Amino acid sequence: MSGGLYTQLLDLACGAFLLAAVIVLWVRELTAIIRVFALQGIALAALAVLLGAHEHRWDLVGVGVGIGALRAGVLPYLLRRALATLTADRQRYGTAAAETRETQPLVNVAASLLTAALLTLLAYAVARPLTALDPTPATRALPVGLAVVLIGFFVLVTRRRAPAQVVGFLLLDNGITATALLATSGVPLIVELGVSFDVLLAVLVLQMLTTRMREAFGTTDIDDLRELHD
Amino acid sequence: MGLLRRIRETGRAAEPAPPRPEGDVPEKARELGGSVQVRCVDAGSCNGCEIEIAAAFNPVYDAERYGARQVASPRHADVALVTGPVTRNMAEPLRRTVAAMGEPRLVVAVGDCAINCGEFAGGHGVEGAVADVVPVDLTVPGCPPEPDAIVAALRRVTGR
Amino acid sequence: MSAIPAALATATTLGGAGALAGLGLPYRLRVPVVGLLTAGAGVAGAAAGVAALGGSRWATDLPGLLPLVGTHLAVDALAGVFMAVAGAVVVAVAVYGVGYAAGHGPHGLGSRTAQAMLPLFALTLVLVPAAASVSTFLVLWELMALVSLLLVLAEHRERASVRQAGVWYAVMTHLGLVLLLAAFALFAARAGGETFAALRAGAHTVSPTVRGLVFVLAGLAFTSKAGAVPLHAWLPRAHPEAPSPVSALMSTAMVNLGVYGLIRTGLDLLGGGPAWWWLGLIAVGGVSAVYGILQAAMASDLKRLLAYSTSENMGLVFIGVGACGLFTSYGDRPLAALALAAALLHVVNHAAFKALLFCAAGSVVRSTGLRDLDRLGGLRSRMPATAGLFALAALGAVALPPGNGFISEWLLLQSLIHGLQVPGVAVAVVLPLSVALIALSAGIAAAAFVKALGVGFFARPRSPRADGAREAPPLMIAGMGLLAAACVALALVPGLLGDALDRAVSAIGLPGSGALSGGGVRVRLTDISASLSPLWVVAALAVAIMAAVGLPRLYGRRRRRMNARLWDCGGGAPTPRMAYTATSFAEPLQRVFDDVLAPEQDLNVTPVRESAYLVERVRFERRVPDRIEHRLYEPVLRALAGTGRSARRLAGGSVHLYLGYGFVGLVVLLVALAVGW
Amino acid sequence: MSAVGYAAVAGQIVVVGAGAPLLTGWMRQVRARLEGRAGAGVLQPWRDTRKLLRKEPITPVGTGSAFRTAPALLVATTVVAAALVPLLSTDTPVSSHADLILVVALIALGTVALALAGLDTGTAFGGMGASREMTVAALVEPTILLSVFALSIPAGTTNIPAIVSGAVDEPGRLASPAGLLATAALAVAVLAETGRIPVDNPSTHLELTMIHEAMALEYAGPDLALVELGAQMRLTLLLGLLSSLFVPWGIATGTSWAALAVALVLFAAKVCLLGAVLAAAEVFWAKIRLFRVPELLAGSFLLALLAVTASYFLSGAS
Repeated sequence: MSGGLYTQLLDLACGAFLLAAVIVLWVRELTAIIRVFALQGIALAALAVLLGAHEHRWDLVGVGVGIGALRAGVLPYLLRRALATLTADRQRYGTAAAETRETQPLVNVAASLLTAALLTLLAYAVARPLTALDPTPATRALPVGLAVVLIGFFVLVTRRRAPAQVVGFLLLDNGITATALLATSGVPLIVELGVSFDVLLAVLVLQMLTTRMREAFGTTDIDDLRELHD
Repeated sequence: MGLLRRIRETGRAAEPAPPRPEGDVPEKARELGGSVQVRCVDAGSCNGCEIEIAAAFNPVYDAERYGARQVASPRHADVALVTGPVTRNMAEPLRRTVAAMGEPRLVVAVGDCAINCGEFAGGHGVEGAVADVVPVDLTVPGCPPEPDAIVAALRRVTGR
Repeated sequence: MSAIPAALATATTLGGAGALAGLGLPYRLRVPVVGLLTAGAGVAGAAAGVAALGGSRWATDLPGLLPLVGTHLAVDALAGVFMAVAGAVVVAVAVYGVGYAAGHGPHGLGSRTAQAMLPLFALTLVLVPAAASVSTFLVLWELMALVSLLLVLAEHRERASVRQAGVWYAVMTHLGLVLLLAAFALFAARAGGETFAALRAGAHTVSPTVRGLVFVLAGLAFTSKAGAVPLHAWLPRAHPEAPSPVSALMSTAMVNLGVYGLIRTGLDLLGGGPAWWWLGLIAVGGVSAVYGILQAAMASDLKRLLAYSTSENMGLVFIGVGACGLFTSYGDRPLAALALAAALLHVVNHAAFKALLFCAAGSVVRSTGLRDLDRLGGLRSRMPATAGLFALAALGAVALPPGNGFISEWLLLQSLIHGLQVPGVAVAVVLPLSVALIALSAGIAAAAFVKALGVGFFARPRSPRADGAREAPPLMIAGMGLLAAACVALALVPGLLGDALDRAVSAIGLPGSGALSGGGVRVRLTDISASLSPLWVVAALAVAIMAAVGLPRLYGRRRRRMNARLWDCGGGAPTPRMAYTATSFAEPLQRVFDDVLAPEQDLNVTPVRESAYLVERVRFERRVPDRIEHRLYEPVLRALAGTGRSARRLAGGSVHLYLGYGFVGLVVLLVALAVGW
Repeated sequence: MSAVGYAAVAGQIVVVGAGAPLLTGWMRQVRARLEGRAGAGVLQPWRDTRKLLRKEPITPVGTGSAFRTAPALLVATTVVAAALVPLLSTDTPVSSHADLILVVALIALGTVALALAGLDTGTAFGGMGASREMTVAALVEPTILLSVFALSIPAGTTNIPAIVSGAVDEPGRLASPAGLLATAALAVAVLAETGRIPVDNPSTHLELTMIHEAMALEYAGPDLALVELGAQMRLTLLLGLLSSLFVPWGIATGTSWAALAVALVLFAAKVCLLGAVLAAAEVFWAKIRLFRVPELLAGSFLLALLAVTASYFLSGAS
């Protein structure tokens, strides 16, 4: 693969990766959020495959394929299933709350988008010294990974609906994986596998928690949990 | 994606265009040259005619294909579609609406009530037929008139 | 033999004579004579500035004039810009002021004090840039502040709010003076001399910390004088309450001196500094630009709107100055020169259009007694000249072609856009944000001035007083005409200023940018080019308008225009009460920026007696307070008041107590000396 | 300058002026077909314009010169912008003046003129439209200028012909994340500037939901023809600008008549395609609430900012 084409494709994958994180902030429909998250998984997988192909490290390509299967396939599937049970519930109980939409995030959408802009700039400023150490196309894209970590964290902090929060958590993890891939040209296979299983486990736990919450309170609004504390 | 499928399945809803209606084109309408902007005025109708007018502009009858289009302001309009017997409170607004339209302008009285007050003739709130208030160029009889008839009247104005 | 000393001497003589005439002459003679002398002083000042811009320099020491230190004066091209602008504005405003004061009777601006102060104010505006030592600068600076304070208070008999504005202005301008005094004292002590030449020579021997401290202190003082956020609180109070000619001078020539001081201190005397100075300045500029114009868009008081818009424009200028310093600190001097040229051009443009805007607003206030846009309207047919001139100036203020403001903002944007070639994280993060802030401020400025013009001057009068408006007298229109001519010239042939701006930029050691030349504006640096020809744009627009008007006429059949009543939806004729007011116009923007503006709402429902359902009166009130003022100033003021109350206890009234304070003070001093400093 | 250059400028003006109603007709036709209608034909907007020009000019009592001159100014700004933007050729006598910021500002000038006209009528709807239009315009500005910023980084200038010919020579610029993000941002900004769904509904009859239409409610006859033509020309121009910036292939870069002819055909094809896509999208979208518009614009602003940073920190300078 020629250097120019590799850089171009890598940049495109990074752009799509970041864009997906931004769109998660932008849209309210939970199904759309999950779809966008799946697209981000594909971009991340492409990133890993590209890096692997460029450096002729076939284990990295394998990791990429694994990432693709997990983050664009399994996790979105699980999330969608969780959402489907929520929707079914809503139809059964006729809950007034619009469960399938992130209607009222703690920080409104316009402000979240502007915050995301600032977070991206911050990520860029922070990653600058790292990039300067070894300026390759991959390390230059490092801020993208960091920005997604920050945006993921932001989603986790400001969204009320549990499924949206799970997506925030997964964005965070995607960002970490991307940062690792870009900074060191890939973590060892075994670490990546371990992390992925952790994530899978976490999602399953969260899903179970969501189901429990719904059974107990009939909603997944995290704010209602506060009443337990009070 | 559901919408896309429905669009594909529905295809064309508009019925084939009937032959051009008989009757001469009014003198003033010749200047319009195939473009007519329509402003509807409900001067006291029972809303039956409004439903039919709405139907005339729906995809099935599709009055738009003959160059007629509904607009939001009488300033933009060439034709006032007036329905209903003109009630006392609507007589002045009707006059003002027609006065607000630039020349050349036409008034089309839609429905029996608009033509001769129909069922409401002699009612204490009724000022009179449309022609008693503003000069009328075309009439569409019927209670309510069928969308086809309204479309035909509009086609006589657009000449298409 | 340079023309500068002669011109400055003339200006001083005329200004002094004007002050004496204002004190001595009876009311009938007072106003025209003072106006004439002030205008003369303005002409002389502008001439001095133009001579300096033409390339001549002049410096002199007058040892006897101030005790101990003497007076030092020097004029270079940088000072020339500000001198010329101040002089030109003074000329126009003096002519305008004669007409303005003539109708007002011997109170307000026509009073003895005000008429004596006006020439002095004009004179200090011209002379401050000529100061070449710390003491001379501070004396002139303080004189300017005091004289302008008296002028702000000119109409104190008519409105109580004038007095409050005066208090705010007095306190803040003196806080600024204290900061400035501290900064310069520190600087002079460390640099070993108080003349600007000595400061310039000694600047590199001063430690970086002290330099930073000097810059921050002086920067606070100068940005406050320029009305930049957060030290802007005096500006939206004092500028609306001052008589309009004074507002015009304050909002152009005086705020400009804040910019002058900053350029002189930061870029010239301190000789530039590290990036953080300039990043801070850009941040202040960006916040001022957006916050100022947002408040302007919310304001329904015409003069308050203009005052906040001054805050915005000074913010833009500070972004330019900050970018200049930033680029210098990274070593890209040609780009720095471009940024500074853009900032200076904006200073000139802003002076032209803002003076005209304030004068036109003054005509409205004089004729109707109203500043509230919600009650104005319909002025375009009652005061056609004023409305036209306001529209012309507003075109400059919204930064759209073919207005003059567009050219300087274009140049500023160009310098920022090309700044990305300068390496550095800060640059890459700050420049896109500044571009976005400038763009946002330009967009909101368009909304604000559409509101001012469309609600204030168009449509129909919303109150009897607006209905009874009369056109301003010829002298006022003549004064505004001068400013309008300046606006048009700046919009059409900015190239005339090219050499002058280059000299001003090179006065602080940067290379000339050559951005403005003959036919238009051209940016040409390594790998960069962009050009703009305002004259060409205007010609093209004129031809296109003629075509757009003419071609349909050729085709149209009915040539005669018909008059028709407004479309009233068939109901009764729409009354002016149904028209959109300034408040309703600004409502969507206010809702968009709710989080920033934090408006306060009150809803009072008075039910009819003995009925829970029938309502007698509903009163809805919404205020958009200055949030920075609420959050920043009120706590400080409360704390100060608290300290004052507790300090009262210290003064018990006993002589022994007071003597004891003196004794303790002496002992502490001695102990400190003994411990050894 | 050669005759071809002058012909190109004249061609751009004529194409935008004469083609704008056709584009609108085409878009209405696409939309009508998707809705199952037959449609009025591509020529219908021209018939409308012809009729409006023949109608009686009306001056509502109480309006002034702003109301009278705004339609001409709206059209004039668009005409000047159309002469500047390299729709057909990058090598024209005016190409050295064709600054992107200037073009954006000219379009904004038209908006301001119409908003003033809306306020000049002194009716509630006119003021309402003006207020909303200026709000949207104020919020669109940062997006547009940041997109300009992003586009000018690789070219080193804001001169549109230079940007376009640079992109023709080096197609990689367009496929980069910066190029794509800037396209997306600018596309949203164009939707807002031209008052299309989801920001404004150009075919609404309900005054309370109007933005652009509300300002034009008092216009009649030839004035209305100019206002509508102006709006249509703006749409054509901005779609043309989008296509020039992001699909620049086919635009003549030299002085040959053949290249100009090819450019004309390709321009028509590109703009028709864009128009069809937009019309189809409008069938699927709904107009969003006025106070949701800032969200949309904040999103496009973010895209533009990302475009700037991306062009800088990915593969960009340094």
